[in-house]
Amino acid sequence: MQFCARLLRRQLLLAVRRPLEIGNPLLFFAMVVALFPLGLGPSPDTLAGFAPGVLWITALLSNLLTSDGVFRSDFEDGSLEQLLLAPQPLFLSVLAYIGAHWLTTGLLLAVVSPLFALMLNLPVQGIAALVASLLVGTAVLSLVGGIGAALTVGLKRGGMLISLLILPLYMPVLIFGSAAVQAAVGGLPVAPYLAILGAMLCLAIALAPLAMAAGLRISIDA
Amino acid sequence: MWPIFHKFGSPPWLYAISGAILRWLLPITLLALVTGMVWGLLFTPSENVQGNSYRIIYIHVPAAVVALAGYYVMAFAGAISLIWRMKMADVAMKAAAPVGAALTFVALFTGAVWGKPTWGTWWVWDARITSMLILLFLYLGVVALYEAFDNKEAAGKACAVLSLVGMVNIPIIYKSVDWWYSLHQGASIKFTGETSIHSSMLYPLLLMIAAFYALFTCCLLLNMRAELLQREQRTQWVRKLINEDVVN
Amino acid sequence: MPGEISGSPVLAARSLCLERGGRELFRDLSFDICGGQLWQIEGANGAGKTSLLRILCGLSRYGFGGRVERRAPLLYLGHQSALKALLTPRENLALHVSGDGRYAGHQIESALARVGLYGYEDVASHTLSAGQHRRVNLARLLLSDAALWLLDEPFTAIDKAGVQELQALLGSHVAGGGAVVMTSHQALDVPCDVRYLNLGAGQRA
Amino acid sequence: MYFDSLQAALHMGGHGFFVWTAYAVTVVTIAAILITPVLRRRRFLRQLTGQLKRAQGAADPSAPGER
Repeated sequence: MQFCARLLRRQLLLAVRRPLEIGNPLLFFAMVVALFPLGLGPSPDTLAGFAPGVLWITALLSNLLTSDGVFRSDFEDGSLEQLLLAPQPLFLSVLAYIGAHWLTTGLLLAVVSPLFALMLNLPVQGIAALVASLLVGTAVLSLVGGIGAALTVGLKRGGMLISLLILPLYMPVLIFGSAAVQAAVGGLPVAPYLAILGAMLCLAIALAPLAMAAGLRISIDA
Repeated sequence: MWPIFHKFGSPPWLYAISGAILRWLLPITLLALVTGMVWGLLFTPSENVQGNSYRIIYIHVPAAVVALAGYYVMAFAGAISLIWRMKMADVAMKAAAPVGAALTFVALFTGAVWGKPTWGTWWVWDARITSMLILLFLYLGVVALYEAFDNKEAAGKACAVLSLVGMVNIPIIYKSVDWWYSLHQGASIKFTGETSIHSSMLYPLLLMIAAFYALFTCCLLLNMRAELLQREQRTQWVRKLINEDVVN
Repeated sequence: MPGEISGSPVLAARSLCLERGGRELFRDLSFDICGGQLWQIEGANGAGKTSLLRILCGLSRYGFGGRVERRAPLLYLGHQSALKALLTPRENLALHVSGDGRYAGHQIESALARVGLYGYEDVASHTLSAGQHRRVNLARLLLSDAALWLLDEPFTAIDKAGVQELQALLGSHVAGGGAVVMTSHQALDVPCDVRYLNLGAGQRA
Repeated sequence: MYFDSLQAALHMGGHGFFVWTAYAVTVVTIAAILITPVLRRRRFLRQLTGQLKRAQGAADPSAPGER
């Protein structure tokens, strides 16, 4: 575990050294949210109707945008090969990579999302549910995105392929995530949706690293 | 390890046995398909509610059922190739993917065409049709990933991992789409009331489902034979095979 | 194949065969690597030297026949320098992904000094030259206590003095009971005797 | 037969167009997935046979048969 902590510190240090890169998903989130009023018309009540779905889909897309690069930089300079040769179990080390990715993207998205919720005129009672569902949901998205990243890291033109591979796996998270926010807006209890998201998170934490470890070994060997 | 399991792994034996199976399975499949279609199209009474458009059930439901089963076959073959490192399972997985994708497309197209007369719109976001669409994306994901790798050995392993991940996710996707459909649709109108189907309509449906399963097996074996030749082209048994072909 | 066992076999390879792009690179290659031995893998370009090294260290697990048994921790240095340009040499070594273990600050400094990077410890790596990148990678040889070293062309981009020093290091490692398997196009003058594994011989189209 | 005439079978009370297009697409797809592997295998065999002949031809130029 102590090796995981060191890996996590390394990844966060790398992310901090390039602060602009942390800003990319947030800027992407802001811009896409700004697109929707232009497309759907400025009237507040139509926007309020679409707000939960729009916010969640934008968060999902910005997560997808960044998940491709999780292993790529280490693959290019050879550190990934060293990681595979480390005596520590690979699927724990991979969790450190995904944890760092989540901290630099998912967490920040959740923290910033109330601002965009207000821009889209989301009723105030929905904001707490939005932040909670985003916190749990983006963790699941990062884990599943990691699988796609591990499988396509060795490919020269893997960028577009990763979205085809993992978007179908993102859909259940989107369904329950936006449903949670819609329930909060409608005054219904949010707990069951968050519970299901939590269950997905547990499943993802248990199974995704195994697939990632296998994917990395295959990509390195190709 | 059981001897039969390993014998199944040797390419020439598999090539010969698949040829033998196909020789009698292919005609049976074609016969079953033709009789099922003619029976369903022309000889069953029309349904009181939907009139004759329900006849599409005879190709929509079997295609959907076999497409889903095909994904599990592919994932299972992938698991075998990953765990026991058997090349033949890898070939079976590679062969199953395009056939499954084609059947999913058939299920989707017939579902959409069926929606027009009964629902008035070409595309209905019905729970099962949407899950079928996601299944098609999963299939295309596997096929695209296989093509993206240059080294075919690694491609097979990567697709095995992806199909296993997909297999774990299919029940989640189906349940969440069903749940999503019931949330927004209020009372969920059953698209095709399978259980309440009249016996005279049920028999052709069962025949068609069996015919589609047989069709899937035939296509799988045919694809495997073609794939086997390509992968084993430098071996002796392929050369011997060619010489026999050249001679006769 | 050399039979006498001077130390316990650190690595045992049995009937390795590899085929790439229709060409048979090597077939039925079996050998034991024991402590106190230095192996140099020779062969023309494309003879499969790097592939053999990757098979020995366990990076490639599919696509080749035969078995490899590794009985000691190993250190593999590939073509790439496995160095993060954003981190300083000190951080690169302290937080290295190969999971050897916690290196104390002074260990890192002495290792970097011995590979001629004294004073560069806290300079951002992207300002260093490619040769210096590889030297940071070589510093890991001093830090790690792995018995078996698998080095892929360690002399590339290293100047004359560095090559001399590295050869001395290899000699002392082998003398201390460690084992080295390396690929290189340069002739080695190393204090210990060198065993050659020629892949050219094994290559039958 | 349920329908009294061919014309009625084609018309199917207004739904004929949809039913028949659905069946047509299904039959075409089934034919495609059955035939493509056979064609692929046959084309590959032909190509391999040619390769082998050329290899034999190169090995002993005295071999009979067209060059």
